[in-house]
Formats: sequence, structure tokens, C-alpha cells
Amino acid sequence: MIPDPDQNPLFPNDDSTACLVSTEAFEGPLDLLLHLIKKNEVDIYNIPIAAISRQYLDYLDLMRELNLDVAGEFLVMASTLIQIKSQMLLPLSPDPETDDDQVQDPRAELVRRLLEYDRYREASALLAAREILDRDVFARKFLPPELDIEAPDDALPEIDLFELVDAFRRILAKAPKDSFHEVGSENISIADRIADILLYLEGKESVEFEELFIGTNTREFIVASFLAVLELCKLRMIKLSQFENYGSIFVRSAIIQEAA
Amino acid sequence: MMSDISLKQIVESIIFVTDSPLTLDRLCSILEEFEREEIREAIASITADCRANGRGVELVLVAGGYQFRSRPELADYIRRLKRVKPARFSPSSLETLAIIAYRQPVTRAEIEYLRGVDSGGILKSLLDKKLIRIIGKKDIPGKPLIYGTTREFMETFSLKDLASLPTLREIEELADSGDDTDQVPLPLDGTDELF
Amino acid sequence: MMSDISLKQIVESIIFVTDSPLTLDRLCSILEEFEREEIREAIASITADCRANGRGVELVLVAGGYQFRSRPELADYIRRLKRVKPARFSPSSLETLAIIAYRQPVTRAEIEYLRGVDSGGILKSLLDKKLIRIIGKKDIPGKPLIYGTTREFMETFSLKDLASLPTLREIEELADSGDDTDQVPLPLDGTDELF
Repeated sequence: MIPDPDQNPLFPNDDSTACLVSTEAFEGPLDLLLHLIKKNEVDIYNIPIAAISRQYLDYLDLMRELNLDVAGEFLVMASTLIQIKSQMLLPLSPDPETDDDQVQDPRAELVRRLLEYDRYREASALLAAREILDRDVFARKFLPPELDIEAPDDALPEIDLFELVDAFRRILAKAPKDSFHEVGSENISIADRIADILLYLEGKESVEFEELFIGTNTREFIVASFLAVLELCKLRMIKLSQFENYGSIFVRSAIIQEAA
Repeated sequence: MMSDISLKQIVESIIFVTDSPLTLDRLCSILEEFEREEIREAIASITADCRANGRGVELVLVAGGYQFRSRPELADYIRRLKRVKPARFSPSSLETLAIIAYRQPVTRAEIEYLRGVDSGGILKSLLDKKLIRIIGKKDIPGKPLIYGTTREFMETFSLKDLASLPTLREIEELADSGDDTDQVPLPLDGTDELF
Repeated sequence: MMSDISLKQIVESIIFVTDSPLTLDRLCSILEEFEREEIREAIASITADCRANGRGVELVLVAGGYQFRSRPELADYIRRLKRVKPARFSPSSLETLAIIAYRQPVTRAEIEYLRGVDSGGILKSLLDKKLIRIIGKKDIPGKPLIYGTTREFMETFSLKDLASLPTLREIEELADSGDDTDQVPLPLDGTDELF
């Protein structure tokens, strides 16, 4: 790295806020910290926390002065830095949690994150330098008309999960508001149970209510099964009957089977 | 003109990536630093090369423009490709499939209420693809059919069970989290790259 | 086999007309009357010809398949033709892509821990561009979605397969840290979101 002649080596003096940081946008707090470390040419394994924190906070001030929004993540990092700084003031003592005499440097996790982040930033530069389709290299993305035909109706589609969910999200966004309830994971497992129960009832005259709860006996399973039964009743897809008080409840399908 | 790039290469690659025949006029307007005659020669030279080297494609003049086409003798082989073209899914099929996946068991009326349009044709095609099935009929007046997804549906999306479908909330969290989609700042002169 | 048609011509024309990279497996299934080894040789011979004859296109192996692509030196000329804007990636989407490519399968919380910033919007936009996909859910409390890269990612970045991603330098171990490999489990408990 070429030292910037305008910048004093290391840290000019304690009360200087004149530490000029370029106003280029940083991707996030880690990006900014790495920039400060490189600019000051300090060892990443031995970061002078007090000085770097000060410059970091100066930068946040500068952003505010320029009326730039300081994202929450920058503030979280600021408090992390201050916390590390105060821990550094305490004498390093062996970690009471472990038996050995290893001393945990308060900066260790931050250093690891910075190194890791730097590595992925390097990886992104490698990606950017590749021959990118539609920027550096071009291919034919069309078929000649004689091959560009509709796939037969029974062909397997090529879609991924995200497209499916995103399509549902779009529908709900424009659907009448009263028409849906929150689709959470519990509802989905109810859907699973509904499908299972219908399958179980298929071709049977009637079954005992308890039979529907045979399976993995987790609380989640029982709740889902129960809600599935309620939902099926509401949809009038099953009928419940009881012949005596406190007697067995029988469940039968109220679905007219399609002739196969 | 750069040293190791020939006009012939430029012309070849431009015709190669274009999805319709390119006229000489258009080529000349794209490559304005070259003479029309030079470009014409490059085309002639490419045409001759394709023949001389026994290539599988040839440069032909169709509808007033130049285009690479596979040699007619190879048509039998090319046609075999047809069978392997994967099906594309229309947005409306996707919508309908999504509704069935998340709201099953569901009737056609409910699907159409959500989508706001007739969905009979799409249901038919999803049934043909075996992605959905008729679970049965609802025992209410009109006896509407009830739809659900199939085992093939799970396989298509590599789903262990329906509970592994991402929840709507998870997708909404992505969509809502700020407007920091990767909007690239506008380049000043419209040509420069970001990196 | 017909007299004046060579396998090389057949292979060239089939790869040429297809709109996405063709795997050797698919070529073999389309051309079942030929041996796999013959087809492989034809591909090698076409690749060599493109280089030797100073062609404007080359045959490359991307995303596990073969595709003709224009030579990178010609990009400036081809871009003049395309009305569409060239592919652009912002630094933040590249950062996110890199993390997903190298660490997949990876959760949003892990990505955000590594980047230090909220990444929901970027994930949504990468999903929209089909460069990443939802692989499933991680079997930890909260069942967060896990992400991975797609075939389109490999096509876009001209990668033969994921193993040919450029190697990253190893992180020098911290003096006081133990025996970690470079794929360190992140200190996340899986449930809490960072932001």
C-alpha cells in the first residue's frame, strides 16, 4: 500500500477530529473499519482500538454533518468498539470459564469478522473480474423458430421454490383482504395433516377419532391433527358422529370420491 | 483498430448473438469505423470458411439479412432437441399452483376468488402435468371439486413435506427489508462499468 | 451414419442452436447412436478449431455444459448491438453472492453476520435474478431458509462448476484461537436475527 502523504503516520494527536475520511459510501461498518485499518497501516491482529474507535466515531459524525443517514448497523458497531475499548483497559485475566491459562483478547471476535469479511470482499472482486455473461461474453439465448415450440402438456416444469412463493405473495397482495389468514408454518403442517387424514379416510366407512392421532406423538403433531380435523369439519369434508355421551367419536369422509 | 482482433471475428460474433437476420446496412451502422466494402468482404470470407472447413452451421442470406443456420442436412439431428426442451411455466399457472399449494384443500371457486379470473383451463393443465390432483368433491350444493398438490409436486420442488414450503412471512421479510435493493448509482456517461 | 455428415458437424450444430449450455450427458442421450468417447473427441476438436482458426466465438464449458460464446475481446463491439444494458452488479450484491457461493448452504443471519449489514433487499433481488435460490430450511430452531447459488449463477460468471470458484486465501489463524478450519461456524444461535 502506498502511504498517503497527506496522512500522518499513525495517529496525529488525541483531540484531532481532522482525520479526513473520504466520504465515499461504505458498504457497512466492517467495510469502514477495514478502510481505517488499511489507511492507518496498522496490524489487523493488533488493532489500536482507542485510536480506531475515535476515527470510526469521527466518520459517523461526518456522515451526520453531511445529513447522511447513519444506518443502525454502524451504531451497533460503535457500541461494540466502545465495549472492547473498555475491556482493554482492564488487566487481561485468564478466562474463568476455562481451565487453561489462555487469555481471551477482547478484540478476537472482531478481528475474525474483519478477516472473514475482507476475504469475501476479495472473493467478490474475483467474481467481478470474471468473464460475465452479457457484459464480457455473449451467447445465443434463443432457439431457432422450428425448435421454439410449446412443450407438451405433461412436460415437467422448470420453476423454483422462490417463484412459487413469490407468486403467492403477489396474489395475496392484490386479493380481497378478508380472504386469507396468516400462512405460518403451523398452517402448513395442518395442510399436511389434512392431506394425510383425507388419504386415510379414503375408501373407509368411518374411523375412530383417536385413530387420526396415531403417528409421531409430538405436541405439534397432535395440535396440527386436531386443527386439521376442525378445518375439515368447517369445510364439510368430514362428518363427526357420536352415538352415546362420552362415547367414541367417529369420523367419516363427506367427500364423494371421483370415479378413477 | 486493435491488433489481434479482426473485422471478420467482429462480424462473426455480432451475427452469432443476434436473434434475427442482420442486414448489411445495420452491420455498417453498428461498425461505422469500417468501410462497407470491408464488411462485405468479411461476410464473404466467413461464408467461404464455413463451407471449406466442413462446419455444422452456415452463414446464409435470409429476408435481406445474414444469419447463421445449422446445415439443412443436419435437420434430423436438430429436431431431436425438441423433446428435451423444458416446459416453461406461465405466470398464471404459477399463481394457481401457489394458491393450491398454500391453501389446500381448495375449490375452484376459492381459487378464482383469489385470482379474480376464470381458472378452469389452468387447472386442467396442472392436472395434466400431475402437479395437482382432485381430492374429491365437497358435500355442499353444487358439489365442487377440491384440489390439492401431488407427490410429483413435492418432487418438482424437492420438498420433504408441505411444512418445508417457505412461509409467506419469510418472503415478505425479504421484500420489506428496506429499499436497498442493489440499485446501481447511475453512471455519468451511460457507458462506464462499475468495475 | 450418413456419408458426408460428420459427428463433429452434428455436435457443433446442436450446441449452436441450443439456448443454454448442453451437458455431455444430454448430448450422449440425443446422439445415442454414437459413443460417449467419440462425442467427447468431437467437442475437443471443435474447441481446438475455434482457437486455431481465429474465430469470433469459442466453445466453453460452463455450468457443467458446453456453449458457444463470443470472445471476451469482442465485447465492446457486441455491446453496441444490444439495446439491453450490460449485466451490472453492485458491490453489495457481489459481496452477498460471494458469501453465498463460498459458504452455501447459508442462512440470511449468517450472511448478515459476515457482511455486518441487513441483506434482505439484496437477497430478494438476487432471487428475482435467479442467481440464488432457496435450498430449503435449516434444521435448527426457527427453521431459517437456506440459500445457495443456481445454474444461472455459474452461467453468468462463466464457471464450469462450483469447485472451480477461485480459491480464497486462508485466514491466518489468530494466535489464541484453536484448531478451526477456515469454515468456522458462526457464533449465531440460529434463532435471533442480527438486525
